[in-house]
Amino acid sequence: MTLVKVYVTYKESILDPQGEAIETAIHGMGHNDINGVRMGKYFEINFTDDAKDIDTEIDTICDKLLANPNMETYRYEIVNAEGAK
Amino acid sequence: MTLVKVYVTYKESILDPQGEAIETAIHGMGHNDINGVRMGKYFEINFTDDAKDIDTEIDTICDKLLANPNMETYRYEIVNAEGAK
Amino acid sequence: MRFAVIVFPGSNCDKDLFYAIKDGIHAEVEMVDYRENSLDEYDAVMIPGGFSYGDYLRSGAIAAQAPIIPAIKKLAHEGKPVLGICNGFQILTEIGLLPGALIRNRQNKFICESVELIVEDNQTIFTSEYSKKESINIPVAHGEGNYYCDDATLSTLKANDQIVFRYVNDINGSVDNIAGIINSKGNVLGMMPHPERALEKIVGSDDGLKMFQSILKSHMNRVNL
Amino acid sequence: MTEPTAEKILDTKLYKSWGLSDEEYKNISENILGRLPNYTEAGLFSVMWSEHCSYKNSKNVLRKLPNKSKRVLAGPGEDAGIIDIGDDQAIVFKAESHNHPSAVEPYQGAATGVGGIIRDIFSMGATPIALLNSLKFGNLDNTHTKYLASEIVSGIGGYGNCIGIPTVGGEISFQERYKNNPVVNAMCLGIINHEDVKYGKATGNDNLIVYVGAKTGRDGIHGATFASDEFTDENKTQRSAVQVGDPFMEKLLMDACIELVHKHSDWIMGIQDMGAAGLVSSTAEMASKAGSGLILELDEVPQRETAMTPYEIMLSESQERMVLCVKPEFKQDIIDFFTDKMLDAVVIGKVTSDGQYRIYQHGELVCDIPVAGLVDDSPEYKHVGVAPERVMSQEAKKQFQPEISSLKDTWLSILKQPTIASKEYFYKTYDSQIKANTVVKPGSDAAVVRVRNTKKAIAMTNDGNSRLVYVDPYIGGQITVLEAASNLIASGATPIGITDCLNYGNPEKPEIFWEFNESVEGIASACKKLEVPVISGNVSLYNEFNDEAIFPSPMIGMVGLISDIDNVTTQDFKQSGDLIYVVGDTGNDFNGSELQQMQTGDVTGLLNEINLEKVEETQKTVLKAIESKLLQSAHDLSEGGLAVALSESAFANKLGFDVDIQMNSAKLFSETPGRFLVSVAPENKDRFEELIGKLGTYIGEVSNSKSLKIKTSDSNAQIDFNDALSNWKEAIPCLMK
Ligand SMILES: Nc1ncnc2c1ncn2[C@@H]1O[C@H](COP(=O)(O)OP(=O)(O)O)[C@@H](O)[C@H]1O
Ligand SMILES: [Mg+2]
Repeated sequence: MTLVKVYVTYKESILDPQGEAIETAIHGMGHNDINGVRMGKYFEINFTDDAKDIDTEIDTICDKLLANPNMETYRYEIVNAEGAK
Repeated sequence: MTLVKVYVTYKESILDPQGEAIETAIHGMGHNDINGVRMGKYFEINFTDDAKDIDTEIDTICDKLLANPNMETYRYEIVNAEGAK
Repeated sequence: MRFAVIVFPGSNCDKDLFYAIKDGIHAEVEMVDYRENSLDEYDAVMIPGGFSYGDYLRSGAIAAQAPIIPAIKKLAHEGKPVLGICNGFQILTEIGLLPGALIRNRQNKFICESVELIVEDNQTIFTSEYSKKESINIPVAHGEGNYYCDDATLSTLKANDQIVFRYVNDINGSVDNIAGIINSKGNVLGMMPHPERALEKIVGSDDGLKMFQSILKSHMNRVNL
Repeated sequence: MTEPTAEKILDTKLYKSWGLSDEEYKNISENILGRLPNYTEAGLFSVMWSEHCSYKNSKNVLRKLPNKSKRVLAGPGEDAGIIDIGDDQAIVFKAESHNHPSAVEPYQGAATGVGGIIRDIFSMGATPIALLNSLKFGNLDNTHTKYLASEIVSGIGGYGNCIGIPTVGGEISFQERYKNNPVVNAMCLGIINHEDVKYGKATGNDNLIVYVGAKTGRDGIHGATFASDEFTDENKTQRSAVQVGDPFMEKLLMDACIELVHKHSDWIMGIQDMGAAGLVSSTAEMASKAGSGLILELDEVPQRETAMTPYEIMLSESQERMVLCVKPEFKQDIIDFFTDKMLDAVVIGKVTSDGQYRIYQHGELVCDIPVAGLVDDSPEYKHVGVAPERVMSQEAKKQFQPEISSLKDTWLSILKQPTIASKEYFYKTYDSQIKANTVVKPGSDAAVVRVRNTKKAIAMTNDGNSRLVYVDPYIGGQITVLEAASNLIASGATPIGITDCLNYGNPEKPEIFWEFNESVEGIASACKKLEVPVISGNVSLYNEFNDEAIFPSPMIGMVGLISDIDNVTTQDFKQSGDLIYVVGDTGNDFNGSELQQMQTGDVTGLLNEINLEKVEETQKTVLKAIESKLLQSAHDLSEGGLAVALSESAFANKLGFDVDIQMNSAKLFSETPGRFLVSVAPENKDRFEELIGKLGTYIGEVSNSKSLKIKTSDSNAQIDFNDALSNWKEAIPCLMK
């Protein structure tokens, strides 16, 4: 088993209303030393042991499904099974 | 400026409908070597330079706002401004 | 004229669209399952609103992988009318038949209300029954309806008259108040507002009817040529 | 972890922490089983005998509610009640509370509340066509309440919008007592042809028990007992009873079940949703209704987690699951049918004839108890109520006498009280128009949804005025029913049925029980007078935080029939020059009113007795005027009285008014029940006045002057339309910032 962690975030030019709402809420809680909150998505994907070329596969999955290249970018880390714990 | 990256995920026992739907879609795309997808949230939070005790602050923010301890867990990394790029 | 209304798991405006065609313009219409792979028997394809796959991940993203998608693309390339409403619009952008993307509303909330639209272009097969710059009332109901595209795309859309509907007021942060756009060939239209919910005065407005009449009429004109 | 033995459960009194009393436990061991229950069995009893499942503290009170009429096809006891609407069609509706889950995880708590009530409707075979909700929050002056309000509303919208059922109405109010224990009630209404009605029964020896839908996880274990427990600071965050809703799955499940009932009714004997207390409650109730027994094989139950114990599997409250009772010859057909819809369907057991409830896991018999003991022999408690000091004192008999130093200021302030102010900020986030049948959207007295291909329409409202119930439970209860009926009447409908959610504190406290009992009696008396049966409902007790109870909060979900859709009327003034009348007499009714709350920060004092006869006559006459097409608009008068009703009627079409009421200024805010504000086109004046007779009083005209003008016997005020509108419309968005 191999664990892959994928992070998808909006491109910088894209408005992130959730991030903004959260920032307002944080300020509302009295934390005024915060300046900028962005919200993205985080995935943990498990590959079985017969997976061969995880890099290529994960790129395809991200390009086609997990991220929309019009507005998002992604990055990922491959963690092996031990590292996952 | 200090960048903090926060990852919020459902506890293992909590149903993750999005993760399940995504997994089904990935299988539908022909990637059968995947077994288990979980989806979480990812935040990038910027602290200004006058932030003092970032650890305590981020814990409060996570406990009270970003994660619901009844169903979610979180972890975070503190990255300094240079590292953020 | 035969219409196909595509049903994805989680589509929920499919029946409304079906009634709009059947009772609104009395045309032939069938519901077509997302697992089909041919649309050759149809003259037009309608992609309904709703929450295909629960809107999980990103609205329209999972539907974009469905078996029916290549058939929709084929029909679009043949120049037949393809209309995507709300989630249908989101799917059309996800599969690249229309440029740009629909992101979360500026106010970070789902909105449902009747809004005023301007018909910017009545020279399309979807809008020929409207007059130019006609103001119409059509309901919206979406959480991710904020149309986004980069500046270059926007210039192209403007230059080619591809912006078909604009909101009179900024309701969700859309670039240039865009409510609906068409492809450069003029046969694929995506819009966030729901014309299929505006067919009778009793439910608030019948301003959506002309849209379906336009599609039917344009088709008849083509067939009669 | 190994499970404690039966003896250990007895010795350590573990059952107590699950909510079973010593006596109940003794009854189970000695009378029902004749031996000690094992861990699984004790768990099943504790959840089935919780208040949430057994109504042990409330049955006795609920019997007071009338539940029959010529139209009632099914009453309390089923997943939802059914009422005939003619042409072989019927409506099915019910309401459900999700107060405790919403306090813990507001988004998911509210969302799963909506999901649960929808399942109750389609499990009868009906197609859900409308959702409503009733919400009560603390005051919007702190971040916690704002967080709860915003998440709860998002959860309700998130689920309803996704599954594609319009949320057409509801109510929201604010009061300090709900700060840590919000009230979240959801109602769903569906439509069905008589022939398609299905009941939750497991009949016929050897018929199969089929499980359909989401996999079972450890979600919400003991959710039902949890709902029957109070909150304190300590246990607030420790609960792990959080269920996550999956509206996408439920949409698939709903469409499949409805199609199954329509097309393959002969395959199935019964169908039921898994709600509170999941698998045990649904299957045991199905068996009990049919007088059968059951065998369940837990290894067959689809599981999301590993190493689940029988106790966990049986009590799990994982969402989006259904149980069917299927004839064996259709086993494969059923499985194929659901597989095609992307749903798992598996046979998990069968019906037996010996009345025993047997569960096997890994080949071992882990539970063997009589169905009747589990379901029907649950205890019933008769509590004694004691009236609290606040209603007994001499002081309570006095009527609050407001002083209005500036009519204009009072009027403007009352419009921005959160309970009065526009709730659009919230309901705009609900898709109210999907299915293209919504004729009257949120914002008028009742919501109206047409029945496609007929002239009929259904009107619905959710009403509760807990302030009035708090100051005077009996009369407050009556008013709740009358107000709901008035809302329907004002929209042109004849009330035909009620569902309720009865939300109170801990019934074991005599004063709370008294509130509960008195208010239900008040509700019952009004239902009888109006001849509207209560066909379904829900009780939520133990709504307390740190020992302080919420206000007694009965919610009435009333449904009306409009036989001709052309009769649909809204509260909005239509045209300048129309004549405005108040129908019904205005008294000095200020106790428990919005004005009292606003001026004194509290509500006190008993309510004046109600002449039900008179209210009924008023309602009937207004309905007659609507059906005779004499009214342009009709609005019932409730919180905030005439001043508020007049303003609300003016807003939607941007009209003004000019009225002269021959009463003092205070009476503009009096909340005398059973009154209406109507407008009449000048050409109908004579006919209307003849019909209405002494019940109606002419007060002025609709104008297009963009100004709201009132003259009273002791003052007069004029406010700019836009000032009034912005006070009313911006109040909540402003507080939510
Ligand atoms: N939670 C809600 N969901 C949907 N609609 C709501 C909600 N709360 C209030 N509304 C709508 O706002 C309008 C006014 O509500 P309310 O003040 O309770 O009316 P009334 O006093 O006439 O019963 C109604 O149309 C109602 O349906
Ligand atoms: Mg009303």
